[in-house]
Amino acid sequence: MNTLIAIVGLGVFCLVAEIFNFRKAIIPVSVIALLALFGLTITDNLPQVAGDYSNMIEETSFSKTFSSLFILLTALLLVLSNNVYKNTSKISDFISIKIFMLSGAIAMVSFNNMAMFFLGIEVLSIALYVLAGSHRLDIRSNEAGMKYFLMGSFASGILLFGIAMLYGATGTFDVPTLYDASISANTEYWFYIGVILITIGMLFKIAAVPFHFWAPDVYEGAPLIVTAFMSTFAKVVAMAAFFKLITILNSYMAYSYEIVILVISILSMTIGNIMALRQNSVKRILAFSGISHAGFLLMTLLNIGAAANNLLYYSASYALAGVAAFSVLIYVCKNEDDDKIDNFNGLAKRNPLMAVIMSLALLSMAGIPILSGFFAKLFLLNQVISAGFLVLAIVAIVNSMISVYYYFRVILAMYTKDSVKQEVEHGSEFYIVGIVAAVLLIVLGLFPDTILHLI
Amino acid sequence: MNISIVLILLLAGAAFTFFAGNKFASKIALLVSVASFVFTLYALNLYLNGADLSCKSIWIQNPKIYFSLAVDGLSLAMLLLTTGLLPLIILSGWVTKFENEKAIYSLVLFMAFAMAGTFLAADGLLYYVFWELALIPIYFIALLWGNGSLEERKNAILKFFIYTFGGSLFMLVAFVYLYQKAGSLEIESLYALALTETEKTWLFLAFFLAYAIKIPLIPFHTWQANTYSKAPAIGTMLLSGIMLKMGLYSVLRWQLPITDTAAKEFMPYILGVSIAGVIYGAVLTLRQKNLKKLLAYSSLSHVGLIAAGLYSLTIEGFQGAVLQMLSHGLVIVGLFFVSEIIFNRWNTYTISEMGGIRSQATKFASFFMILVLASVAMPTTFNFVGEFTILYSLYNVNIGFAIVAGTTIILGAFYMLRMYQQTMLGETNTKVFADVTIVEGLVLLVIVVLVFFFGLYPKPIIELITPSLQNILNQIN
Amino acid sequence: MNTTSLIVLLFAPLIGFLINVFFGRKMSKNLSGVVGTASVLLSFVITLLLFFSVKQPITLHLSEWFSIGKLAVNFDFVFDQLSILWLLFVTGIGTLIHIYSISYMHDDENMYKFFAYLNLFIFFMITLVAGSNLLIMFIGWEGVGLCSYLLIGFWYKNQDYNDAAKKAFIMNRIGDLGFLIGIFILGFATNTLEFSGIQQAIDVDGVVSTSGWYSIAAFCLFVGACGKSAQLPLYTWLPDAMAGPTPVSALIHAATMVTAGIFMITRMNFLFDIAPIVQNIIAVVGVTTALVAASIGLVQNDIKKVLAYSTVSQLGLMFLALGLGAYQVAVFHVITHAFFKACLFLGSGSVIHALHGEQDMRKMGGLRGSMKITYITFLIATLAIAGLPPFAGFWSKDEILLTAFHENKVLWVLATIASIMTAFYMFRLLYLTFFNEFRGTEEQKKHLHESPSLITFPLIVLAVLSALGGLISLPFGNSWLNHYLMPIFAHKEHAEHHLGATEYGLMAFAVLGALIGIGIAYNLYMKKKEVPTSDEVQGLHKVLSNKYYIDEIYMAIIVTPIYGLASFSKNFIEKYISKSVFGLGNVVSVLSIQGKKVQNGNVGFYLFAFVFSISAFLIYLFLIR
Amino acid sequence: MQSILEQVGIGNYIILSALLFCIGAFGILYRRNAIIMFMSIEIMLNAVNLLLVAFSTYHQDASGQVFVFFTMAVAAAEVAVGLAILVSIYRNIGNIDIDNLKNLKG
Amino acid sequence: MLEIVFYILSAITLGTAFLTVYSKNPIHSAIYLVVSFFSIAGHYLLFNAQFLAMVHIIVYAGAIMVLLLFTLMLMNLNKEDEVSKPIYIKFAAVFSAGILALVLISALKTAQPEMIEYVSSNEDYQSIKVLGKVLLNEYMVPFEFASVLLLVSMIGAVLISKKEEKI
Repeated sequence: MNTLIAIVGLGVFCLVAEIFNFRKAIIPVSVIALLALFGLTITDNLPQVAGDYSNMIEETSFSKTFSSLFILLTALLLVLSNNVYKNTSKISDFISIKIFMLSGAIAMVSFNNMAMFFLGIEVLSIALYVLAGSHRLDIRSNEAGMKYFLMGSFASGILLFGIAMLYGATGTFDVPTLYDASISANTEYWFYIGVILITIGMLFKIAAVPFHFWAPDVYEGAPLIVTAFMSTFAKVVAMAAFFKLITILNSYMAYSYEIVILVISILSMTIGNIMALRQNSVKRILAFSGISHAGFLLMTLLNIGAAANNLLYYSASYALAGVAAFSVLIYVCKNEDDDKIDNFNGLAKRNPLMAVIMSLALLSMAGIPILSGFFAKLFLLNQVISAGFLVLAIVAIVNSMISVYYYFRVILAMYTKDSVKQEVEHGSEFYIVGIVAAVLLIVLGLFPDTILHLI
Repeated sequence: MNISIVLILLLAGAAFTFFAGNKFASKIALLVSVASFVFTLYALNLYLNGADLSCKSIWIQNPKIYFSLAVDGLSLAMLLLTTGLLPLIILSGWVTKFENEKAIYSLVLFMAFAMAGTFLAADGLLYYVFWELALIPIYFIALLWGNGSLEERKNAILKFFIYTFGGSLFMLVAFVYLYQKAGSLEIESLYALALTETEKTWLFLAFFLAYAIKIPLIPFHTWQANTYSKAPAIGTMLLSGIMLKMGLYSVLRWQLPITDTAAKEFMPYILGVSIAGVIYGAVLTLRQKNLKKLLAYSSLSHVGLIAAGLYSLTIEGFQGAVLQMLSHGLVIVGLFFVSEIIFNRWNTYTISEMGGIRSQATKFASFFMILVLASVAMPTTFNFVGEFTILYSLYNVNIGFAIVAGTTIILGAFYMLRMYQQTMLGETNTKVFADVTIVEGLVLLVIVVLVFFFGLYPKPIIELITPSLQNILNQIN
Repeated sequence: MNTTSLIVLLFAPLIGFLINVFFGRKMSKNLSGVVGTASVLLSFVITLLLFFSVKQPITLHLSEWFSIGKLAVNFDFVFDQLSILWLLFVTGIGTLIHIYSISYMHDDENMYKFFAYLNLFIFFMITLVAGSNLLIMFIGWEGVGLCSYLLIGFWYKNQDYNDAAKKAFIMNRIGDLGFLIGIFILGFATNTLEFSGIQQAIDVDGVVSTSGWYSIAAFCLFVGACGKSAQLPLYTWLPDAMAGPTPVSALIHAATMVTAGIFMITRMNFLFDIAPIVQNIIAVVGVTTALVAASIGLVQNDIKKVLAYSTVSQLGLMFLALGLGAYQVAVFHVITHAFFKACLFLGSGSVIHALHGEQDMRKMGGLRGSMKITYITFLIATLAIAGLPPFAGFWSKDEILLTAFHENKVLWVLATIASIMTAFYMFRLLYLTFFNEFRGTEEQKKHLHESPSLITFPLIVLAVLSALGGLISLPFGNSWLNHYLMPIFAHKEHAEHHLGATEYGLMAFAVLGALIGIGIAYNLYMKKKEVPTSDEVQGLHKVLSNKYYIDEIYMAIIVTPIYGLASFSKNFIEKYISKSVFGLGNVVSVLSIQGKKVQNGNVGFYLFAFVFSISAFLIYLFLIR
Repeated sequence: MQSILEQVGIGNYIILSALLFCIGAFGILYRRNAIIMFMSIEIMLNAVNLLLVAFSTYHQDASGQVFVFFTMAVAAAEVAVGLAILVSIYRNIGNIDIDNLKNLKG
Repeated sequence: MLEIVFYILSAITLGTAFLTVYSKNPIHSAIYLVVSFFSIAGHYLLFNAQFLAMVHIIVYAGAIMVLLLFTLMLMNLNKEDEVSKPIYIKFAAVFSAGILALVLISALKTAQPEMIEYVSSNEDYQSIKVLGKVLLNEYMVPFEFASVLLLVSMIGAVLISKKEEKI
């Protein structure tokens, strides 16, 4: 609750800052505030605000840990934004909208009432629609915003319908009551329909096959920094919220539901990976890779009782790898018209450090030890096999194998192609974010225990 | 003292080499490798005096994973191979002028670190991590400093990477499954695990896939020749000299003891495959135009024999296989270095462009000849002891295997001598071929001396490895 | 004898080898020759001392080698009668040939290498002979093969020579595989590789329980012997091996190395004795080889090739003796053969030397005048090989024929035919080379000269030995050789042949046969002065000229198929495997490209997919389930 | 006062709103005019609102109706943002036909 | 009596909704949609939720529809210029929406609980007073959070529409 308040306050600060012409200070202050908040949240030292809001917001270790992760990601991405928005007059709008988005995200993992969840997801979504379409003169950005908006609203409608059905079955939006209803034998069947519809809505948000079509197009059309938000932050948030929803609504899931999740997981991994193989746009590659990672993340639902930590670990490693990758991608494509792989040609010669960061990020996503991506997959496999889904594990590793191909395409471009471009200095933000993310990837890999027992 | 010092040394050495800059990289790398070798010898000394060098601490709480390194004769022997070959390999790199030396030497050291870790790890996951970790540096070494057209190289090496990576993932699944059963991946608990026959069969196959690709056994070998020929000599040496042995070692350490009954059940088939590989590799060499490819296929043939020794499930087979691993490591490194020396002089690996070298470079020709002879297992060379033992073990299994596998001594002699004849003999070549330099000569000399020394006196090695091999065999039975 | 001297005996040639290898280039040619010769001479001297002092076998334990499973192998050597006898003529003839080589190889720039290799060869030969277990013997066995390879290909600039060297090595290796398998069988059955140990094991249980395996082992060892001693079907390398310098042919490919097979079988006589089937095989292979090689020898024109085929043929006779269980007879023939064949080769070397490398007999002739010593020594050796009394060859060959006559008449007939042929082609060689007028160029004629004394000295020594060598085992009464070798064959009683009318008749018949052969040769090449041509030969002659097309047959049924297999593997199997493994990757890749069409950018389509999926979910979860 | 549910029954309302929802979905699928698609989305949201109110009455619980307020807020917010995007598209390409938005694909 | 009203209202709701979707002229669509909204407000009144009905009219008919209409006018879309779609697309739309409806309704049908008799407790749960209390006590946080939502959409709309000015 306090985290939420603090973040909304920060958002408002950003808006106000413009009025007082503190534009330059917006990002540094926000980042510092977010980092402070991160520390306070994760160590549980946030001063208490009077009043009892526990019926709307719950503060569990799950919500705290994930909130911290989101705050950290936002902070990193905001540092990246600094360079992007340096010369625009709308900086306060952009930053505040991102911070509000963060507040939506936090609402999504710490809700104790479906209303809060719904508002949270809408804040997140609407902010993303706006951001996706924020290059108002670029038709591709408009198109991305429009596509995302149309499909997202549709999905919201379905989600909402599902919430209504839950309400119909139980007469309440209160999470504990819903949980009681979900494990009670004589809950009305509407409840189950509601769960399915909510599931579909959330599958859309995490871009799982077959609800994934929007993702590549929107990722490609959106401005790079927004794509970074969508592919790292938003995906992780959606997945965490989905996970929380399922723990509340369907923790003893029926066999048929498990099958559905299983099939979607397999489809997402496979189709995501296969589609990524032949893409030329790095954003699209990352989009499809994100789809396949959504498939991996979905595996956590199959052994939901023991998976929260694995989910956290996977989310963190995936998101950090994404942040690292995007820091390099933005760096590389800053002055380019597109984001083709060709832009990476010869990066290793032009800027070895950036190339190494990108390589680490991609290797982590591919699941190569000792980077955290490997352990993330390992823990998932462990969990999936212990739940008895050996087939899924095998599909997962076959997919890991395929994924190596396209991740390495980028690496190959960096290391083997000759560059035609001159190196231009773009500022230190990229280095900071890239190095921090890459180091975190390695540290998390070397010491998985650091975050593996937070929940 | 525990054995992790060697690992730390290598890792720190890699970092240090990288930050030392291009000017000093090669020297520092050599220094580090020699130091690690000395440490290994020291560790060996301690081990022989009964010291416990293993090291174990918890790494991940849940799932329960230990950072656990164990030392026995077998792993020490493999560690010796790694750290012993490393200075030679690095020294051989001195001959070539690399672009960005700090990077390649630190990658080499890093790879040695990972390989040494593979040989020492006593926890399944730790082992797997090292196993995979070794892939990354060799990928970059081969990619960035390799030879041949970039397009082809890229594809060949990527195939290699995906192929071996994919194979090992099945091993990962096997490990995860084992973890579910045992609650720990420590090697003792895995050994102690009671599994059903079916489980063992599947686990065996999963391990086999990983190892068969890495070793490689036919028909999983298609990555090998291309990768060897595309990688720079230093990478090829690492690959063929040490990395192949990772697969073979793992068969012994992990696969056979854990999946004992399945191993027995599959033994004849796998022996068949391995021995078929012996002949297939040998036959293929006859049509190779590229010296490195030829050596790659000869390596295929040899490791087939080693694998056959391992899967014979006899103590003789194990002993022979380990001996042959060591000797093959030495000799193949030497042979690849020879090919590199020719390449440095004449910028070609094509056999038909060679010939007539012997009259120009006597010392070089002699070293080459000795390596060729060692490779065809002349008695008094190290390889003979290994090959003899393996064939003997195969005879213990079935005389047919021994005879068919034994054709390697005929075919091996055929292709190696043919290769020697085509590359070295004949009318003096019109191109000038300078004899070996001091560095080159030193590397070759060390190899040759070792080959003869252990050929005549393999006893210390046999005594070092036999107890641990006997343990493994007891575990299997 | 003390251990030190034994070690010196063993390692003197190795030291010589090392000196020549490391310092040879800096030493003068003569010095390296002297070093090489001295080291062998040293061994010879010690062997002589041994010969006169040793009554009981001495064993020498150097160190342990390795132990595998239950099998322990050590560097152990045994000096008993058999090995000392062999050492004696190996080092003895070796010394002579070293001396000979100092002069013969004097013009070669790599003379130090030559002596290094020769020394190495002697070292390995000593190892082979003196080793006290099969594996040490195998070291020597492979080692001499290696030296043979190095020396055949000594003039490595000529790729044909290299081919010949390679062929020798490979064919030996085929035999070696047999040898190895034999070692495995024996090692597995008896848990030891020591000769004495194997013998004990066989004495204990051999005949009864595992004799089947012992027979197989014996056969495998025999295969090894075939490779080394150039028996059918593995003999074709030996004629080609004449590419090496002539002293090499004399030393390795006539006197010593090729007799290693006989040595080995003699060494393992206790094993062969319990494998009568194998013995029969040996006898048949031996006599067949003798016949085939002799018949080919009839029409060869290269002086060294004739000698090579004659060697093969003589080796065949020795194997015949072995097969008949008459080991000491075989040994006897080995020794006499070593004398006269070495003499012949060295003599031919002298001729070739004089003619500056000319080896074709059709371009020789009439050398009798200008090369007196060579001619006389050559003549003596020829008489010896042709089997005329009282020269050494007569006695040894006659004993073989005698044994054959007693055991099996068919073998005897065939062996006799072979020896008649021998007499013929040897005299053909003699006449073509030394008689009639010179057929070479004027240039050569001008430079005809007798060889220097370093060359003639060994010739004379060997000629004397060829003449008198028979003395060591005359058939009258107790022969010295049989007596000397008694401990080796101690376990079985040896039946001395009583010389009766039959035996004398046989001797006479043998002499007669030899004379017939000589007579035909005299008629053809002395009286009619025919000079053979190879251009328009017909029928059998053509088959013989082409050596029964055996090389071609081997090429067609072994080498070509292997190359074919290689091409097939490379062009088909490899590609196929590659394709099938990576084809999967291509399928995925195609799927990826096709998949892009689904991602068509049309929101409407995406929404359709969305709605369809929802419907599918609901259908599955609520209606079908 | 007598409640409507006593006479009509909750089932009818559920079906009514389901149908309304499907009409909205149909509209989204059927039309390519972005504004009509927006309207369709509004129809869908209204269907849910209706459902919520029906359930609220069914359970005699106020929270359902409170939720409707939030839904309305969301609808308003979505329309505002959607229209903003639509306007900028219109400025760029001069029409609002969704089928013209096919730059991003593959 | 109420039942009849319900059916009439339902028919109007569904019919106008359908016409909204179906009519070619966007202006007509908008008008139909307004009618539909009003009929939904009628449903709310049937539920005795007067406040909600009022809010509904104000927000939807008053705000949202005006916004939409305004945009329509702005873009001059008041004519039937939508390109005619291929028949298969129309068919697919009908088909999939039909399937969805069918499935959804049959799912809801199977989910129908046994008709428990609805008993009105006569408790006041939907008067302005109660709603206000619930909204501002229990649902205070979401209520405040909704302001964030609206703020976001406001900033967003401005962000997208506002011209970039370099600073």
